[in-house]
Amino acid sequence: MSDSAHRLTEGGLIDRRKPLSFTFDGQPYSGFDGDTLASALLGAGVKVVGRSFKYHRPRGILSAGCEEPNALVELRTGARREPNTRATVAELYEGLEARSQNRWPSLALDVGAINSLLSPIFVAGFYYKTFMWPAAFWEKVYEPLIRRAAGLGMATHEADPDRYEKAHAFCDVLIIGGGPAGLAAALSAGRAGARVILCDEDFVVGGRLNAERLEIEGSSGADWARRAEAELRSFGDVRIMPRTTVFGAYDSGISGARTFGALERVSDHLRVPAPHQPRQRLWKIVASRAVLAAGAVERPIVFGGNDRPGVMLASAVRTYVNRFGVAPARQAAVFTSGDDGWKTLSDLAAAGIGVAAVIDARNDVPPALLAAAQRVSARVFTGAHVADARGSHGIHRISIRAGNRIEHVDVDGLAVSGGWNPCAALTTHVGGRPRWSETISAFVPGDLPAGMSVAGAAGGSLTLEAALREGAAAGAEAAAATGFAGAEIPSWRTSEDSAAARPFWHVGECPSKAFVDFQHDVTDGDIALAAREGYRSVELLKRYTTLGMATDQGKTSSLNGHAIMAALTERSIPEVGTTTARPPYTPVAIGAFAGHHRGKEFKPTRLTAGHAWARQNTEVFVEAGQWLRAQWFPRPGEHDWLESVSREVKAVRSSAGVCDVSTLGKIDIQGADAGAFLDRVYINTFSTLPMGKVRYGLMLREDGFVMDDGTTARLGETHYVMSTTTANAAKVMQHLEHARQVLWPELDVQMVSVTEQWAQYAVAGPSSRRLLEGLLGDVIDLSNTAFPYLACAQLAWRGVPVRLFRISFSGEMAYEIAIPARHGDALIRAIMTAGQEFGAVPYGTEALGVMRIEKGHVAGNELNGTTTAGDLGLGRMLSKKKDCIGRVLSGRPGLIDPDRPTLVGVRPVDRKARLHAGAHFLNLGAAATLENDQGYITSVAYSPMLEGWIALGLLARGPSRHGERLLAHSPVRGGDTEVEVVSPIFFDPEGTRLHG
Amino acid sequence: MAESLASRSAFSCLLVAVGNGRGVTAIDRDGLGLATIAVRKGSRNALSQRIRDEFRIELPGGPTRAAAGEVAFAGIAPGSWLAMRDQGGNAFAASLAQSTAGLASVTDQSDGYAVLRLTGPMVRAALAKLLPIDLHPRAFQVGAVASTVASHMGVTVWRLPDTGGAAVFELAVFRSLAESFWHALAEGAAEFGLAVGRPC
Amino acid sequence: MRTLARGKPIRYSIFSLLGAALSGHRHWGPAWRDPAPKPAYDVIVIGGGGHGLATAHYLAKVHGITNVAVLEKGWIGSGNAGRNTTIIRSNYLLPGNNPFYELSMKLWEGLEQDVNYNAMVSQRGVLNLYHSDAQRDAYVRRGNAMRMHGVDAELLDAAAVRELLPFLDFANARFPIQGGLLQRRGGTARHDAVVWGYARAASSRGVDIIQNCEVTGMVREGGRVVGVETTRGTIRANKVGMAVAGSTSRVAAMAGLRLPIESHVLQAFVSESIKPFFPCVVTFGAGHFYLSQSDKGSLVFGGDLDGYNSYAQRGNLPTVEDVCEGGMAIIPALGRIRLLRSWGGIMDMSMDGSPIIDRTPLDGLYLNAGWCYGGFKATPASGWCFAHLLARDEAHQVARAYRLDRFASGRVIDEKGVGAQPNLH
Amino acid sequence: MRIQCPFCGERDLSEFTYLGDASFVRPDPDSADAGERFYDAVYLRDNPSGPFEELWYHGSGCRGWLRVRRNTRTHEILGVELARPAGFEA
Repeated sequence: MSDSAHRLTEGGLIDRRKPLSFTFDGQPYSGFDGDTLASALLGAGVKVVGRSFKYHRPRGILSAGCEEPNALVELRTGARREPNTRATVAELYEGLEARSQNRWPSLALDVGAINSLLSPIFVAGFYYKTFMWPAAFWEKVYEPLIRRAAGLGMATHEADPDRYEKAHAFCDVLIIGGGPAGLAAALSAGRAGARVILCDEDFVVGGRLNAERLEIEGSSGADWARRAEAELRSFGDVRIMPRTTVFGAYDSGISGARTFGALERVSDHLRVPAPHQPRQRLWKIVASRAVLAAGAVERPIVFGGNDRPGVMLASAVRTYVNRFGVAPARQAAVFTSGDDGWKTLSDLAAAGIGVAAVIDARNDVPPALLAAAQRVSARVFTGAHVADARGSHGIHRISIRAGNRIEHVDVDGLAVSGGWNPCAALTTHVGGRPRWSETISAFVPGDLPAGMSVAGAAGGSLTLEAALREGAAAGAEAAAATGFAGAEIPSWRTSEDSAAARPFWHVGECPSKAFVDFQHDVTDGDIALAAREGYRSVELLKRYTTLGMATDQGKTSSLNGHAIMAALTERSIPEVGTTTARPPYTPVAIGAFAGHHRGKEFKPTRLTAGHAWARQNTEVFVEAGQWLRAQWFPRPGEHDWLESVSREVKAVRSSAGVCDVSTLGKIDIQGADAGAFLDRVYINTFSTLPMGKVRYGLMLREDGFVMDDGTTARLGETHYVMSTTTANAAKVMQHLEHARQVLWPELDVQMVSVTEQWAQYAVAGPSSRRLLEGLLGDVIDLSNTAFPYLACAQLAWRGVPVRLFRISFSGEMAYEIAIPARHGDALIRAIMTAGQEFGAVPYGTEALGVMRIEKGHVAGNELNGTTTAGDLGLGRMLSKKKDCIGRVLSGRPGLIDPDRPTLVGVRPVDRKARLHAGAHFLNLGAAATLENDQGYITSVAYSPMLEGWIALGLLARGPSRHGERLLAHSPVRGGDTEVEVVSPIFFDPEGTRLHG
Repeated sequence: MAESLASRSAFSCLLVAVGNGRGVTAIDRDGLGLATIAVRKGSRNALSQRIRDEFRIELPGGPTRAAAGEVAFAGIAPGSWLAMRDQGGNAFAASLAQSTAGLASVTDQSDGYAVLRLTGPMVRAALAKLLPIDLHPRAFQVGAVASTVASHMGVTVWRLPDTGGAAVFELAVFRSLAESFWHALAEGAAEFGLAVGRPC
Repeated sequence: MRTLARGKPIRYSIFSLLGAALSGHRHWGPAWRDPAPKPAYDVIVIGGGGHGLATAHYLAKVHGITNVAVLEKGWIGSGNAGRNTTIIRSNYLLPGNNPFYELSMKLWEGLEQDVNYNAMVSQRGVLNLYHSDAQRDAYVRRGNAMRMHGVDAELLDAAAVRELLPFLDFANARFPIQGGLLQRRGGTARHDAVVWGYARAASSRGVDIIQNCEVTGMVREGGRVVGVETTRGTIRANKVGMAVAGSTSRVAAMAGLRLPIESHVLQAFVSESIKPFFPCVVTFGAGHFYLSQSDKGSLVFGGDLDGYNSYAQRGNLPTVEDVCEGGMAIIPALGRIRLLRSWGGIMDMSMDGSPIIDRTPLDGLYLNAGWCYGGFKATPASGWCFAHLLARDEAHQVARAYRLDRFASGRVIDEKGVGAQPNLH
Repeated sequence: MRIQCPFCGERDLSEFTYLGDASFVRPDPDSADAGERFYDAVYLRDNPSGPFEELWYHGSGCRGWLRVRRNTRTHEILGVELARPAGFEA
C-alpha cells in the first residue's frame, strides 16, 4: 500500500512541505512534521501495530493520546531502546525507528497467538489454580515460561547514554493542561499579572481545539489557540511549557503552596539530544494555586471484537482526520451512546470519508443529528448496538443488533463513543476522593486538594463553552487568591456543541470475545468469573484480573469493568466504587527521577585540602562516608597492599609517619556553659579539664548504647573544640544541637562545625617531636615538660594560626597539627620535607587501622550502635558524680548483663594463620549453632610488629577469659581458625611510647 | 619570620569555561574573610550596639545581609550571622572576636567555605537547576540570604546588587565540596555557556 | 453456590481447570465464604491481612481451633499484604530473628501444597551488595550466623557478582561494588495470592472471614478482654488477637495500651512490564534501593521510609528521587524504563526494628505487631507463632525473643544498631 | 510536603530531618523511678492518627530544631515554631 494511501490532501496541523522518513519493523515509511508515530502509521495505511499481552491478538491504534492501551512500540535502538512507547504520543522525527512488541517471529505471524486458542484455560487467575505440582518445577519450568510470555517490550541492559536533569520552578498559578479551559485560565490569570506556568503534555497547545471543528469568536479553535498562546508569551511572568506532563501532586505547606512533579520531554522529539541538553528534565513546581484543566478521556464500549484493528475511539478518529489530515478508514461506521459521537459523522463526511452507518444506543436521538446522517446518506440505527466486529488484521464487517434483528454492514473502520472520563487523577494523589456524576455517568473530582480548582472536561463540563467559561473564572479566582485581583474575566463566543449522552458500557452477550482492558486482555467473562469467585471489591477485582494495571493504568478500561461488576452484583457504580489513582499520571522514565545523580555523581565527593598532594603519592583511595581518604601509599617494587601497609606501620613505629586526619568531625563549642554542656553529653567530665589540655570522651545515646567517641580540647575558659569520628560527624552535630536547643535551651552555649575550616595531620612516631621542632621550633617549646602528652596549644606560625594537639591513635608519641584549610596543601608538603631526614612516610587509613588495633583502640566496627561503654572496656569512664545522656537507661539489666560480649584481643594459635572479621567464637568442640555462639571478631589486622594476624572481638565474659582457646568459625569466609583470647592491647601495653 | 605560607583556593584548577557564550559568569571569591558569630546568652542588644559602633551595620534579625564598605553580616540562624570582609582572610575573625569579646562567640570560617560569585543573563535559569528556592526578583530581593541544599550539597546563597542589568549571587559551599559543586553547576549552566570572570 | 458443606471448595489443579474450561468456568464457587458474624467465637483475629489469615489457617489446621473469626475493616489484603515488594528471605543476623525467619522460609517452601493455591513462591535468590570492607565484615558476621542456623548464605566477591549481574555499574560507581551476600533460597512470592490462598484454606476449614467489619472498641470485663465492638455489632471471644500492623497503636489504644511503635509510610514502585530483565532480588549497600522483577514483567522496587510518622498511604517526591538515584547508581540501564505506579504502605515501626508477638498486660488480648518493613516475608511464621501463642498461651520457641517487655529490660533486637529511632530501622 | 521554618521561610521536606514525638521531656534522672520514666519517655508512643506535635531538624537550613504540628492522616501542617524558646538566643 502506498505511503500516503490514507493521507488527506489538505487540512490539519501537519507541514506537508516537511516530509519525515521513519521505519516500523524495518519497513520504510514517511510522514510529516507535526505527526505522531501513530498518525504517520495510519497515514501510511498501517493497521496492526502490536500484539496483546496474554492472547497475542493483533491490535491497532485505539486512541490519539496518553491513554493508548494497544499501540505500544519499541522506539529507538541499542542503548537508547525504549520499550512500551505509546505511538500516539511519540512525536515523529527524521529517521525514527520503531518495532512492534510481544510477537515472534513477526507481527503478522505470531506463534504466541496460540494462546488465543487456549484462551478457555487462560482465564483470569488461572495460574493461581495450577502449576503447583511438583513444587520444584516452578522455578525451573513454569515460571520461566510465564515470564518469557509475559512482559511487553524488551529493555536494553546497556547504560542509558543520555543525561537527565532536575529543575525547580515557582509560580502563583500552575495551569495543568493547555486545552480551551487551560488557555482561558492562563489568559485571565496572566492578564491579572500573576506568575503563571502552563504545562501541556502535547507538543502543540490547544488540546481538543486542534482536533475538533469548533469555532471561537468566528475563527477555528486551532487559530484561536495560536493567538491565545501568542498573547500569553507576551507576558513577562507567564511561562508555557509544552511537552511537559504534570504527573503528580504532593503535599503542601501552611502557605498552601503545593509541590507538583512534572516531566519535560526536552529531546524525545529528536534523534539524539542537542549538546548540553538533557533527554528529559524533572521539574519540581511549587505553586500557590493550581488549575486542573487536563480534559477527559473517551470510553470505549464493550462488545464482541471491540479490540480489533480499525475499532477506534470516536474522538481519536476526529483527531486523526482534523489535526493530522489522516483518514483512519475509507468506509466507516460510528457507534455511540451520545451526541458527541455524531460529531464524527460530520467530520468524516467533511473529509470525504464514507460513513456507512451510525449506531446509537439511545432510542431518541435529536432530529438535527438524524438529518445530518440523511444528508450523507448514512444508515441510522437507534436503540441498537454493535454486537460484533470481524477481521483479525483489520475489521471489514460489523454486526449490528437492533431489537432481535441482526444486520451486517461492511466497514473498515468503527468510531466508538461510550462517553467521557474526566482526567481527575491529580485531585486524588493527595487523598481527595472522586464523586459519581449522574450527569455524565462518570467519576468527577470530589473534595479537591487545598488550592486546586478544576475547569472544563476535567471537572465533567464537556462543552467548549463551559470549558472557556470555567477556565477563565478559575484562572481569575486563582490569580486573585495570590494577590492579583481586579482584572475583568474574559469571555468568548463559541459554536454549538452538545455532550448529551446516556450511560452505556456493555452490549451484553456477544458472539466473540468482548474486551474491557485491551492491553491485559481482560474480558467481560473475566469480570464475571471474579464476581463468581468473590473478588468483588474493585481492588480485589483489579488484583485478581489485572484490570487497569497495564501501562495505561485503566484510563480506558477501569470504569467499564466496574460498571459490569456493578451490574453482575446488583450494586450501583458508586457503591462498587473506584480504585485510587497514584502518581505518576503517565509513566515516567526512572532516569528522570535520578537526574544527574548517577555514576560518580550519585553523591557528592568530599576532598581534603591535602588531596592534590595525596594524588601525587598514591592512587589508592577509600570512601569514608562522602570523603575520599588515602588508603595506603604504594612504593615501587611492593607486591601488594599488605607489604605497603606493613612498611608504613614499621616506619611510624620506628621513626615517623604522617596521616591526613582532616575528615574527623570538628565542632567549635563556646559559651559560659560550654563545660557544663559537655558534662551532660559525655559520660566523663570536661568542665574540670584544664585549659590547654585534651581529653578522650565517650558519648551515649539516651538508650544507653555508645553513640560516638573522640577527643575534646579546651582552648580557653569558655572555648572547647570537639572531635568526632568521620562517620558520625553530622549525626553528632545534630545530636548536640538537639541537646542545646531542645533539652537545655537555658545553657549559654554556641557551636558550629569547623571540620572544613581546618586541615589536620597526625605526625606520629619516635621522631615526631624532632620533626615538628624543625617546623615549629621557633614558635613553641615541644619538650615533654613544656608540651606533654594531652597538651594542646594555639600558635601563629609563618603568619598563620595553627593548632597543635599532643594526642595519639597509634600509641606512639604523636601530635596532630591543624591549619586553615587553604594552607593544608602547603603544610603537608612542609611536613614531608621536614621529615625527610627522619625517613618520615605518609601513611593511609589501613596503617592507621593496624596501629589502632595493635593498641586495642575501638573504632567503627566496635562502635556499631549495639555496644555499651562496658562492652568496650570503658565502663569506668562513666562518672558517678553527674548525670549525662544515656546514663539512666545504660543501667538496664540487658545492658549490664555480665554475659554480654565484651572487648578482647585474639590471636591465632598457629601464628601464621589468618583471621577474618565476622567470624563467630565457639568453645572448642562445641557444635556450630547459634545457641553456642560466644561472640564475634570485630576488627582484624596483620601486625608487622607481632608478625602475625591479630584481632579485636566481642566475647561473652571476655575479660575473664584471657588465655582461653576458642574456635573462630567463619564458614562464609576463610573457614575455621583456633584462636587464643588475649588482652586487646597487643603492643606496648604500658603505654610508655606515648611519652617518648 | 620565614616567608609566608603558600595558599590554595578551593577552586584552583577547577574554574574553566563550559559551553558557548556567557549566559553565566563565575568568579572565585578566594580570600574573602568569613566568620560565624553567635550571640552569647542575654547579649543581643549589646552585640547589636557593638556592631553598630564598629562597622556602622545594623545586625539583621532574619535571613538578610547588611553591608557597609567591605564588611557585611548575613543572618544564617536566630542569633547567628555569617560575617564577611573582602580580602579579610583569617585576621578578620580574630579582630571580630576581639571587638565582640564577651558578647558573642566568633569562629573563623574563611577556609571552611568556598565562595563563588555568579552573574549573567541566565544566572537564574542555571541556579533553578541547583537551588530548591524561589529566586524570582520579587521573592529573593537584593540582600536576601538563604541556607539550603543544592544537588545534595549544603549551600548558603545571598544576592548582591545587580551589575550590568544582571542579578548577582554569591554561593558558599563547604570547601571539601568545591569540586562536586562546580561539576553540578557546570553541567546545568553549560547550555547557557558558563564563563569564568577575574577574581575580585 | 457450588460449594460443599462448610464451604469446602473444588480443589485447584490443572485437571479441575481443564474441566472448568469446557463448562466456561461457570462452576467455580467463591474462593472463600462470606458469612455474617456469629455472636461469639473461640478466637477473634483482628486484621484480614496475610498475618491474620495465616494465623487463622494455622489455628484451624495445626491446633484444631476452627471456631475463629477474622475481622477485616476493608477487603482482605487491603493493608500491607497488598502493598509490599513481595520479597521473601531469611538472611538475618541476630539469634532473636534468624530462627524465626528461617521457619518462615521453610513454610514458604511448602505453602502452595499446604493451602492448594499457587502463590508463585519463586526462590530466585536475594543478593545484598557490599561496597566497603566494614560492610563486608558485617555481612560475613551475618552470613556466618545464618550458616550456624543451617540457613544458606554465600559471600560473593566483585567478580562473582559481575558474573551474576554483568550489567551493574562496575565501571563508574561512586561506591564501587566489592561483592555481595547471597541467599539463593530467598526470592519473591505473589503477595495477593498469599492472602487469597490463606483465606481460601482457612475458610474451607470453617474460619469465618468477615470483610467490611471494622473494630471500634474492646469489650472488657474486669481486667479481661472478652470481645470486640464492631461496625457489624458486638462479637465475643475467649481470646482476641491483634494482627493489624500499620494500625496497631490505634487498635491498642482501644484497650488503653501505649506501645513502642510508630507508624511510618514506606513507598513502593513498579515499572511498566518488560520482558525478563532482572533475574534475582538485589539490594544496594551504599544507598536506599532494592529491586526484583515480577512474573508479569514489572520491576518492583523500593528504598527507604519517607521518615515521618504517617497514616496516609502515600509519600512524597524526595523519597521517589532518592530511590531512583539509588537504582541508577547500580543499574544504569534503568534510565529509560518507566516508573508506572507508586504507593505507600503504613509500617508498624518498632523501637528496635524487630517485631512483637506476645501477650499484653490485658488478659485475653494478644499482640502481633511491629513488623517494620519485614512483614511480608514473615507472614507464614508470624501466623504459625501467633496461632501457637493463641492456642497454648506460651511463646513459640522461635518467637521467644519477641517480647513486649524487652525494651524495659534492655534486651532489644536491634539489627541495625540505630537505637530507639523507628525511622532509622 | 513543605515546612514553614520560622527563620528561613517555607522549604521543601528534603531540607529537614525527622526526630518524632515532641512531647518527649527528659525525666528527672535522680527520681526514684527514673528507670521506669526514662523507658516510658524513650520507648513508648501515642502515635496518633491526626494532629501530632513532632520535632524536625532544619539541618540543610538554619540548623534549627522545630516543633511542628502536623496531621499524620492528611500530612497537613498546622503550625511550626522554633523548639528553642524565643529569647534564649538573645
